[in-house]
Amino acid sequence: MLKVENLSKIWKDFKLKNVSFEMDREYCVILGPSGAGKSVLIKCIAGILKPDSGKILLNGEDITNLPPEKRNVGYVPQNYALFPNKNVYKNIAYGLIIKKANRLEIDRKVKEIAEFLNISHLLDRNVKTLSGGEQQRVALARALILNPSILLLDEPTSAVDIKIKENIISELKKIKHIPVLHITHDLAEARTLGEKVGIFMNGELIAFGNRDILKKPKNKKVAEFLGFNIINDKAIAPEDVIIKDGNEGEVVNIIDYGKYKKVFVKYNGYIIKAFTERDLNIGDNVGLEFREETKLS
Amino acid sequence: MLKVENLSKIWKDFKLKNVSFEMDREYCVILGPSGAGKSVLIKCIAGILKPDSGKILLNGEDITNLPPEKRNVGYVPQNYALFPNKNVYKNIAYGLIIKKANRLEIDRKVKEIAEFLNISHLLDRNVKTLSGGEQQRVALARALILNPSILLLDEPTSAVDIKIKENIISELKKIKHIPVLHITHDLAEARTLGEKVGIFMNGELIAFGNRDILKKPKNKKVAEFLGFNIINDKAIAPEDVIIKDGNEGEVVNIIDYGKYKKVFVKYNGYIIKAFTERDLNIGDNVGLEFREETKLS
Amino acid sequence: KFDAVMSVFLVMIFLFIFLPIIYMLSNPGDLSLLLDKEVIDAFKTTLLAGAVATLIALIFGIPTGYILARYDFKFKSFLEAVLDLPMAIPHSVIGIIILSFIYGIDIIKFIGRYIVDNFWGIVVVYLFVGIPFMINSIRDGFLSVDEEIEYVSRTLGASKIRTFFEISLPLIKNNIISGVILSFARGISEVGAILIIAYYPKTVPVLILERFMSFGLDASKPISVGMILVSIALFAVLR
Amino acid sequence: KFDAVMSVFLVMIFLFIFLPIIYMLSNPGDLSLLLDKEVIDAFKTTLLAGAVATLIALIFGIPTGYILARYDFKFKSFLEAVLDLPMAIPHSVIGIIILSFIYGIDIIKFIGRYIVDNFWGIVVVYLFVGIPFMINSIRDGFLSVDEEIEYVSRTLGASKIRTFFEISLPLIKNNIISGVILSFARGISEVGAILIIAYYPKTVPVLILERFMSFGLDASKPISVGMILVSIALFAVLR
Repeated sequence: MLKVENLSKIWKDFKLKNVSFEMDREYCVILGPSGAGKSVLIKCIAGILKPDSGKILLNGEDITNLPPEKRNVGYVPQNYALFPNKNVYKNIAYGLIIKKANRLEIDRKVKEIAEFLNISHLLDRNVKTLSGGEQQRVALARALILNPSILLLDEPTSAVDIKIKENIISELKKIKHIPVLHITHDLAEARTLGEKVGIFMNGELIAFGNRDILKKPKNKKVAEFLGFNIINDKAIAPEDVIIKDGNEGEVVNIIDYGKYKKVFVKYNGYIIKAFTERDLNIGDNVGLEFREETKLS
Repeated sequence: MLKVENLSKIWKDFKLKNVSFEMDREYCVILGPSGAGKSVLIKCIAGILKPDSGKILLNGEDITNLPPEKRNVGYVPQNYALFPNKNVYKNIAYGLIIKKANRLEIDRKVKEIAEFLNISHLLDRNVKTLSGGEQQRVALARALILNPSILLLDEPTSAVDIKIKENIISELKKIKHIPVLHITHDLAEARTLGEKVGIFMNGELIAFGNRDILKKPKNKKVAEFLGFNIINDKAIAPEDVIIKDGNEGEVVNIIDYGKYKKVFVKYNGYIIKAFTERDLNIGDNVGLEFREETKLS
Repeated sequence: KFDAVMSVFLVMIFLFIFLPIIYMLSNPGDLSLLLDKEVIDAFKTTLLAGAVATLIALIFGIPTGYILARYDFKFKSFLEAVLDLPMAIPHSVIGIIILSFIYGIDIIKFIGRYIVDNFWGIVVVYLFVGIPFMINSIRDGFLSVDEEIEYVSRTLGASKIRTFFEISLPLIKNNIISGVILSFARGISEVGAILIIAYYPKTVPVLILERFMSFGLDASKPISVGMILVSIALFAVLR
Repeated sequence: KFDAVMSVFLVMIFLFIFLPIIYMLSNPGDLSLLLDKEVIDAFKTTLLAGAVATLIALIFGIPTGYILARYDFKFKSFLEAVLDLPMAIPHSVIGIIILSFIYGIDIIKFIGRYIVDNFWGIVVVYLFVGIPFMINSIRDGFLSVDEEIEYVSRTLGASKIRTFFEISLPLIKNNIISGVILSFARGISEVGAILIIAYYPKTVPVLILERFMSFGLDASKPISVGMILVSIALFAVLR
């Protein structure tokens, strides 16, 4: 169980303002735009940065002032940060070697975790020759081998392309026995993985709860970040806009994503985003229907 | 009209092998994976690289051996390459200043093109303070102001996030009076913008024609790159797989993209990708129906 | 704790450098010695020779740096190694090398007259020891200029030369300035090679040495302080 | 065409450096002079003093470079500027500075006995002129080590010290080697400051100067060639 209480920190250009939340043995995704300072939160929990104020409790113990090596957290930074002078095996084994585990145990555990993450064939490789997805798995294995009290993932898919991303997401889903705190700017990741979800903007955690908060934004800023259409004080998800015949709206732009098209419709002075499988052209007139609306506070 | 005949070039780790195609006053998108050497093609057409063999004709004239400054092509590189020591106005005006146009004409044309691309408010700005999307427009304006015989775009949206990408695509759609050769690794861009489409892999242009080639891949490699499911020698687009009740398939992974879910279904020993709006969980049994199949040669 | 121990080393080495310099600056001795005609002449000679050598280094350094940054060719790394050699060769050896060469090759022997114990000898030495700094600084500058910028300029109608003067050169202004300062400072520091090639006209470092040998420490202190101030001023501009 | 003109400058400056050096190496004079006892002693003195000074520079350079790379603090840029100063100050002035300091401060005056015309004086000068190269090279090394790597090591249970020795230090091996070579090479090149502080025991550059002054060019050539070979060998390792 991780409990963060009123955490504040200013670091470089980033800041955390009074962040509080609590999570159990679950998969928690904190979603926020790039450059919002989400990494500062993770670095505080890992013990890399010392918070200016506030408290961090892990499994009931106050770890706010412990150095990183005494916290037992697994940390996977955005660039993976594999040790470039060690091979894959030595990277994964590093934590156990530091803990002076015996050689047989190290060998057994490395092989076990490598199997779990499908990287058994990579163990002798130089880490510089690995692809992005492979590096990601090695970094994950290196963190998981110590059975950390929590796994901290900093934008784990930001450096890989879409196919590998889907792969990594499927690996991450397999981690069931350890609580995970995962920060990302990718909405699909939050929807797919998050059992708990937080929304982080400008240093503040402006929403936190179960996955539903992605469907029901509380205020305009959250709604905008989540890509909702905003009409007066109502937010409408693009997937809740239905394109039908009519002529209240005019199509001003279309992006063809294959399965469906994303259309931008001029409607009452707003530009409304919607998805459709219809074959439309720019300039066409269409009707709009809103299936669900959320009132913004 | 641009005609490329048997163009070959080896440069650094990249190569072009015997590339031939022909385009008119139209928007042509060449699609290929990152690192396939697509930029080499554009650089040869711009005159930055000298081809090892082959010919390039622009409006009937053989330009293969002309230096870039005599070709009248507009070139927008991937990183935009704005002149960092000049402001936005001077960047856009550069080509006309080099051509010693008179000052009034320069001023008129800069303002005209700035208006066309919605950057009139940026003219006095230092280019280092611009956002990615703004830089992109300035680079476009700088290339368009000379009324080039062809506009060459090298991955114009690779450095910006999804919202700005949609914006840039809508700007690009406005360019009607000049033929455009646009290279990208993004399928949506090709579908959205391409009047002609080419597919480029491992230095070869393996398909070229109208937009339909994206729907009907000719061979396995193209089909794989386009994200088709391949069963024996048939290719099925994920959007042509319909998920229904049944139990021939088992869901092994789900990515939630909001409007729809991308599901990976284990089916006859294959992993089939499909889209669905159903609420599925990993482990569920489903049936599959294939709406359309393309036979691979 | 670990950091504290590390910092102790830092402080010690800082003091090792800082204390002697600050002591010197605060005990400059009789500064009126700086108004001595011989001293003024030495400063004039040193700064003028430095300026001339730096100008020549600049004229050669810009094209050399450009070629090294933009082209790959056979023996390029050998060529770069040779261009760096003056930094590696001991100072007095440089004097011997230059002198041996001039007196060794019959058809250029006549040059000796303009080099040995001559203003131009100082310039040659300053150029020899300073040129690597100029070339490296300018080459690094051109390397940092994105080639795509030059390509775009060319597609917009500017020839290669035009692009060079209009785009590339203005972009490396700071590297040119640091190249100028580094090669100038390296030049006027030199004494080993100067003692061999051109004891006369005396440069400041030579004069300092001479005064020290003939009249002791106190006679050389004020001149040293003058020279330190020149160096620090140059150095301050560089940063 | 433009490139051809540029290349001419490159070739000229290359020849300006290359021809004298290659001429010297191919006309070394009477190499048996290198077996002279005084010459051998000078080489021993130079290389030993260089090695000792470099070792000291290494011991101080590693913690200093680490702190400079990893921490920001008040006056950091002033401190960095001071640490670079020995590179900017003319060679003979450095001798005057060190000597003035030792003789100026009463409580350390006794050190003079171990410095002036003494092996340790050579070491002090070599250290003074060489330390900036060591510090900069090591600092750049630590700067190039991704801090995330150190963070990960710590979350995996390694303390700060352990991480330093286990991860960071091995990663900057190449920077340490280049720091060692650069500061060693800078040290043994020095002659201006050495003439002032420790004419005896004679280092090779001093001996070259002395032989040149007393017996002329031919007497100093073979020793110069020996010294060039040492420099080039060091330099070749560096690249």
